[in-house]
Amino acid sequence: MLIIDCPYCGARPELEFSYGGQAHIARPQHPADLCDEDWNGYLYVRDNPKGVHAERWRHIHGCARFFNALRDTRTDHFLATYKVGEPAPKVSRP
Amino acid sequence: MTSSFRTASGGRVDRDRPVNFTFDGKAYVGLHGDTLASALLANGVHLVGRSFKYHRPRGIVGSGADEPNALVGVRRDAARYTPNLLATQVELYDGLAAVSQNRYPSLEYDCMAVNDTLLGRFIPAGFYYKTFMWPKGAWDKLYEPRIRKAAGLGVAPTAPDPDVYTQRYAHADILVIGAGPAGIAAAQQAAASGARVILADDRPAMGGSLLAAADTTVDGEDARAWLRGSLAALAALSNVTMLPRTIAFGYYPHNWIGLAEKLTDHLPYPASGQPRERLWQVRARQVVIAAGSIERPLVFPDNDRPGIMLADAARTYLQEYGVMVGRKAVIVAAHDSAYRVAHELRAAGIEIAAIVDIRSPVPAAQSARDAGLRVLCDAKVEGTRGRLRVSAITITADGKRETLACDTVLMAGGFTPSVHLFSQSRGKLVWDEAIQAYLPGESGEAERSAGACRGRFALSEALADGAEAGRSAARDAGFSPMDLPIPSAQGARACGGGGHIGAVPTGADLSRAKAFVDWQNDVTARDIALAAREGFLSIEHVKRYTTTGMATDQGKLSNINALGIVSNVTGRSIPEIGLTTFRAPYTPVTFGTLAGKARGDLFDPMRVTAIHDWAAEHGAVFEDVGNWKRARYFPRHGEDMHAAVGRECLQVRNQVGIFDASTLGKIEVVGPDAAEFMNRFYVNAWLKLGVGRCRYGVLLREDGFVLDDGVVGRLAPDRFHVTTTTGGAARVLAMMEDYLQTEWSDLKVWLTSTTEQWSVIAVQGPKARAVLAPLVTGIDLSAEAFPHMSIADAQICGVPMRLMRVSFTGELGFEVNVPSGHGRMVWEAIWECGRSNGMLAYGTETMHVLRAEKGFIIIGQETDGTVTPDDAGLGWAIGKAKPDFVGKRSLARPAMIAPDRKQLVGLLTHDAATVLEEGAQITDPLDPRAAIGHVTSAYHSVALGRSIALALVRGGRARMGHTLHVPMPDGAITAEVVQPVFLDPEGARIHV
Amino acid sequence: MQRFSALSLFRHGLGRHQGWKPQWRQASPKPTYDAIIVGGGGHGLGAAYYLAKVHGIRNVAVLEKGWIGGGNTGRNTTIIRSNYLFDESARLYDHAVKMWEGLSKELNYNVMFSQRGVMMLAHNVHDIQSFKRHIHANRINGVDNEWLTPEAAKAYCPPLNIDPKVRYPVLGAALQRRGGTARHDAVAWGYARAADALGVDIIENCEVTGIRRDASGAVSGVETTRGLIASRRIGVSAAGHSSVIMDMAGVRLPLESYPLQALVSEPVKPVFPCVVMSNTIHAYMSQSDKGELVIGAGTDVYTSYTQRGGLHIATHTLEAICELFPQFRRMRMLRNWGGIVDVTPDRSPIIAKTPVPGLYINCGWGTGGFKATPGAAHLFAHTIARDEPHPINASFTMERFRDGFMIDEAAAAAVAH
Amino acid sequence: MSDPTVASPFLGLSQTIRPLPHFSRAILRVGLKDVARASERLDLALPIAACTATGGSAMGALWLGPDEWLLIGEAGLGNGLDWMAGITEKLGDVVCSLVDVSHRQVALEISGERAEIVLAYGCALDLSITAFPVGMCTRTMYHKAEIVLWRKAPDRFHLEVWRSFARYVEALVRQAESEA
Repeated sequence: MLIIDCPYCGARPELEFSYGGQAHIARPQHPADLCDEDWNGYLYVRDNPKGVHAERWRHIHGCARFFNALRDTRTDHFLATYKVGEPAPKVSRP
Repeated sequence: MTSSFRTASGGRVDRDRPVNFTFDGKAYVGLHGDTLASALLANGVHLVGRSFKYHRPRGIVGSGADEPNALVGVRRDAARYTPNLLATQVELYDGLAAVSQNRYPSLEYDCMAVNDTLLGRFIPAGFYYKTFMWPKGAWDKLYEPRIRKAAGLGVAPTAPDPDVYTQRYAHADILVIGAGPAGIAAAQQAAASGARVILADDRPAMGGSLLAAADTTVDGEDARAWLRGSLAALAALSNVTMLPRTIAFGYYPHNWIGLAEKLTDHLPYPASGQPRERLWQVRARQVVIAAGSIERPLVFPDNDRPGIMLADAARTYLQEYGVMVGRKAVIVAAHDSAYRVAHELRAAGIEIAAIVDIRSPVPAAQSARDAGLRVLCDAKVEGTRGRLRVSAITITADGKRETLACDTVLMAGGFTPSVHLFSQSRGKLVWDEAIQAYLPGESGEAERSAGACRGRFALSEALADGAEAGRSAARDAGFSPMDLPIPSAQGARACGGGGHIGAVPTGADLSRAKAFVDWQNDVTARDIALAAREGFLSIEHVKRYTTTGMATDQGKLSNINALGIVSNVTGRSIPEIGLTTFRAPYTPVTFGTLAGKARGDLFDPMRVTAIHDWAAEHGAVFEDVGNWKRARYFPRHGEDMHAAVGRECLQVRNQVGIFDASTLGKIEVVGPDAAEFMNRFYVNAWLKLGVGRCRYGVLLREDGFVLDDGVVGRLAPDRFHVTTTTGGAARVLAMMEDYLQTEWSDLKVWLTSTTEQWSVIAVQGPKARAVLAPLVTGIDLSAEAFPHMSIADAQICGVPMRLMRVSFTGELGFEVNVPSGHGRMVWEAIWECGRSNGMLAYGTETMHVLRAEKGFIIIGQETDGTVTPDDAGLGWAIGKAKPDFVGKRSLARPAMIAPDRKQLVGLLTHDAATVLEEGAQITDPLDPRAAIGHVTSAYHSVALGRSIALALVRGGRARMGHTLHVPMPDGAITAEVVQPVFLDPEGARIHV
Repeated sequence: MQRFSALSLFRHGLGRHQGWKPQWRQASPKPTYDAIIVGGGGHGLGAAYYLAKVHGIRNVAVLEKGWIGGGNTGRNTTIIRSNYLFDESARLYDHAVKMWEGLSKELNYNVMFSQRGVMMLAHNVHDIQSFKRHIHANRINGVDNEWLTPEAAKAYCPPLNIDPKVRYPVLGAALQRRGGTARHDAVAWGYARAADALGVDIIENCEVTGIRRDASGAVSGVETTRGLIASRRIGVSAAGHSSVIMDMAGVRLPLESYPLQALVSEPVKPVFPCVVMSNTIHAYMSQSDKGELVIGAGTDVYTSYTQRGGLHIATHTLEAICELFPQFRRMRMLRNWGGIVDVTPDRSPIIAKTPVPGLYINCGWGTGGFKATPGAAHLFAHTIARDEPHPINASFTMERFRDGFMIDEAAAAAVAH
Repeated sequence: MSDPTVASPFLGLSQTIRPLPHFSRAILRVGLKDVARASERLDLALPIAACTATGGSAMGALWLGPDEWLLIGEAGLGNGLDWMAGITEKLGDVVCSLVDVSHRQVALEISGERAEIVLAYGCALDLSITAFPVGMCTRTMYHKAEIVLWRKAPDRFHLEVWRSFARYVEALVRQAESEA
């Protein structure tokens, strides 16, 4: 059970959250203009790094807000959480 | 009555409280405070089991969680049988009935011992990989059943467990795991800082090694008295929770620790309903692991006979339980702890035939000799004798071979720090050359180890180390430690590191002898050598090939010796070989404890509507849809579903029916940009939908496949009442929020779930208006004033109503939304009013038939996550002028516009009486081997007097009028492809 | 290769087993290979074996960063079945089941394939519809799968609770009798031994740290912790680490890696005769030859490479197990562990060429890779050797996502209404 | 006094667990920049601090999210239409969403010295008075059901749950009470 620091509510157990996959993938403004390859990139292709991952969480059973997090997928330790719209904070990437 | 191996005094057993118990049906008497193991030993019983593979007689080896042999079944009653319990952990209670395992017919005479005597040399480690391959297919028919029968340990329980299990979440500033000297010292310091402390220990009595501390003082006080005082003081603190009988079994990410507390297994008569065990899930700011150490056995030929046990376990039995493990003992020593054991046992009256020390020189030997003990140094161990109990040990010392008669052989191999939990926490283990052990290194979580589990073996060291750990944990948890003095111990003999790892020196041929490394799994030194010979060099491969360390003790005794032997055979150092992974749980945890309260009706939330009880009272048969219970049909007088549904359908078509649609998801979409939001989200166009009007909405995933559907009503320019499917409600709302919060934060619109605000009562049928009209106020229900697909707020039975004129049946229909606290009242009022109009209640099955007659799809039945709107015949719903909506771009991908996609069609069997099977495949008569689609829905339609079906068929709309085959095991059924509307295609019945 | 048989076991027994030789050599990397397989699990070792056996490409290395079979091969619950819905999947998995049936003989290594039957439980009306659709589709595809009533399901698996009054009663089951289990470690070792005998180098403790490409963009070799190794053909079979390896060649995948947990009970005498799966309430169980109840748990919700997950995942699974089999409530969990499963958007695998010439990928098996081991290995070897897919894996490309040709078994089975 | 026509799904009461009467409730959603204006119009300070509640006897406002409040009115307001209309009127032209959820959820009170333990049986939050002080409120989980938990006094919690989950939660808290 991860303990996740919601930017609004503070540290809460994982069971109050839903996971939202990789962060900072903006939906294209004009999808019709994209070729199939680029649309495929938006829909399906993901970083899946072994290391620091910028990802989305939603405090669905709390304040219900989406937010972003940096988590090290080698340890599952969070390095930062931040609100939607904010840039990913700089962290020393171990 | 005193058992023959009980000392006259001493120990923490209650000599005034004898306890009757049986083992394998034979009656014995123990004392209150005994474990099953100590009580058996007090009665002179060592033989308690047969080994896994060779069925060799086995005795009690240890005194705690590390016991590999003494696995027993305990039966309270027919439904309360627990296999594979450790006799060393089973607390004695009056009437306890324990049985031995894995023997036939009895412990004394076990037929399967042939595996040892005759077959042993032909069934080495991994033998089963090399044989049983002929003839093909014989493995699971012929060989495997026999192997399975021989394997396994105890017998699984055969009846449902009537016991209950409970659970609790807890938060601690500091969790201290292990209440030995280090743990207690840590808890004292942590508690003094004001932090919330939980102190957990797996044994019924806290104190760890202090419980067996003889001739030792702490702070000038007898150690055991100091222990009692310290525990009492801790228990009196309001910020300390003491959890005896509680094992910390698993260390999960972010300092989340699983504890299992035993509540009733030690009681002769647990109160009815009293939980048997409790699962604690503790989130701790800081953790102090004070898990102690485990004594190492010694690997020598025939080291597994009953009566051969760990030396410190023998001392524990004496000091804690007043039990002498034998009359005459030989101690095989690789560590100075042997001498302490010898002195204490001899003082209790056990003859020490000799201390056989494999080391040389041994400084401790001289003082032992001075005290009159016989000590042989630089010794080799050649073997032992004795069938059901050891009777002698043969050794070689000073070049002289000697057989020493004895009834007990004690192994003092040194101590291995218990680093299991530390390793589970993903801390890094570091090999310590000086004390020959893996010790905790860099932490992976907010924890620290203290005491013997990090190599601080001596009592004074452990107390000081624990105190420091308690202080630093308090500091790191944000508290200010008090300057509590550190307890100091005197008199305890130092028991440092060192000892022996791997096989003990012997003159015997280890390729012939059985020198056990893993007692329970019957893995010998020669098995491990064989694995290395066959190229299994990684310790993980050795473990898996030989199964060493994979028994129920998870290698607590065996792992380190296995490492030593691999090191020896391969010439590589232990750190080079590495270490196998320590996996949770530390000791086995009951399934029921982990499952907790989630059982029976509480296994998963059972969501019920406000009308549920009415339906139940009226004989409804329910079905599960997600978490909801929905009334499926209302049988009368022993009707089957077919008959009930036929009757319900007919009544709706001819008169009127009432249906509980409350489970439909409902979302209120409110804000100035509500219409724009709907426009972006659904395939439909919404901007021009008038207030008071409804529209059928279709929603795609971004990959273009249909996700959900539902009727949407516009209540105001800035307010929509959106409905979803029952199962899709949460999914749709979550997806809406995702887009709104992360993509379209420019939109001023908010979403509120109103699923449970409203009870939804569907009134459907030609007489629906007549039924409702007398009950409603503030609205004109006429076709002109309130046409099909209208929505309005009004009142019914004096309570607010949101009325929708919609139909999923093809009949004149209304959906009455009322606040759910009034749901049943309004339902009953409509019911009363409807009965004179021939109304009956119908369930989901009838609803399915009625909508299929009209060709309305059901998400999840006609769609399956691979269906586009066009496939489902919903292309008309798409707002063609919209530049974008969720999923639109994906609809342009090559596969989505391929000409041979599966399309929704109707099927009419040539034999009108034949109802197709849902899920049946469809083939083209020209190519019967390739399926071109499947039946999604199929029913008998009473209204049409024949069967109907909906199907997804490749290129289906181009096959109208064609005959297709539906192949079944007993032959193909022929059917004609038709439009997927069977009744009233013009919709005349709806618009009345 | 020393022949394994009852007779050889007896002969070596007379010699106290001193005569056995290593089952595979501890190979050191050569400068160049005709093909390199990255990943020493069952799929990778198998691919190397079939490259040598079927395609005559024997100058092959399998590079494993740890010890062979230490990833998902050694961490899964060993369920084998092929009753998949879509034609493409059914062909793929049934290809594997047919190979399982002869694998012990093929490898001269007892992989203990036990066709005990795999029974999948239906708990609601939607499950029944879905399972019947599977059964009909399977029949046309020649894959065995049959419908059982609750009573027949209980007869097949006596511990099953079919009380209609429980929270999610068993309404029936789909049974594939040819399904079953196998001994996971033996699969890795058996392939390793057989491949080694054909000349394949199995190189453990050799982590790939880079993929070299030449001026044309084609692969030319790999950088490893044991030095540079040249090869014009590289097959990546790295399961949860596929994204990490492919990233080295600049190939991004539609893939995410999640923790998947499993657990076993203490061993008991035979009590559970088959494999039972319940997708609806998330429980998967069989009993191993050793007697342990082997239980598959779910994935955690987040991506991770830690090979562990949360306690709540295991407790959730045991809730379901205790409801389905209430007599096991007093049994005890002995070991709980995690693996890393790589999941594609349609939960079907990729066995294909990549945009990089000479680079091939076998990944995306999610929670179900073990069952496909011999089939996937065979097809992957074919794809590498011929530089084109076998007809059976022709649909399992990376490009199917771009074009929308999904093979979405999970979507087809799991949508509730 | 509760509205007798509003059905309660709960089955009983005990020393620690008491079903609460029917309340009028609404979910108010307002963007951050309009909160002050909404508070002023409502004559009720919508709490800005996360997970806090304000309000007297007439109406309580519980912070559920940065733009989401649960308004709880007095018990016994009948169908609550007037209550809703009153709030709507007060809010006037404030850009917001106000949705009636009076019947969506029902409430239990858990009180007494065992209250914390009864809740800790299924709620993973730290419920100690320092971590979860009086006046704190939040959505969270009780076993597998979402709830809103609001501490109204050191030994008194107000628990809101969606109506269809009411019996599930009630059965669990009663078991917790019997085993605590």
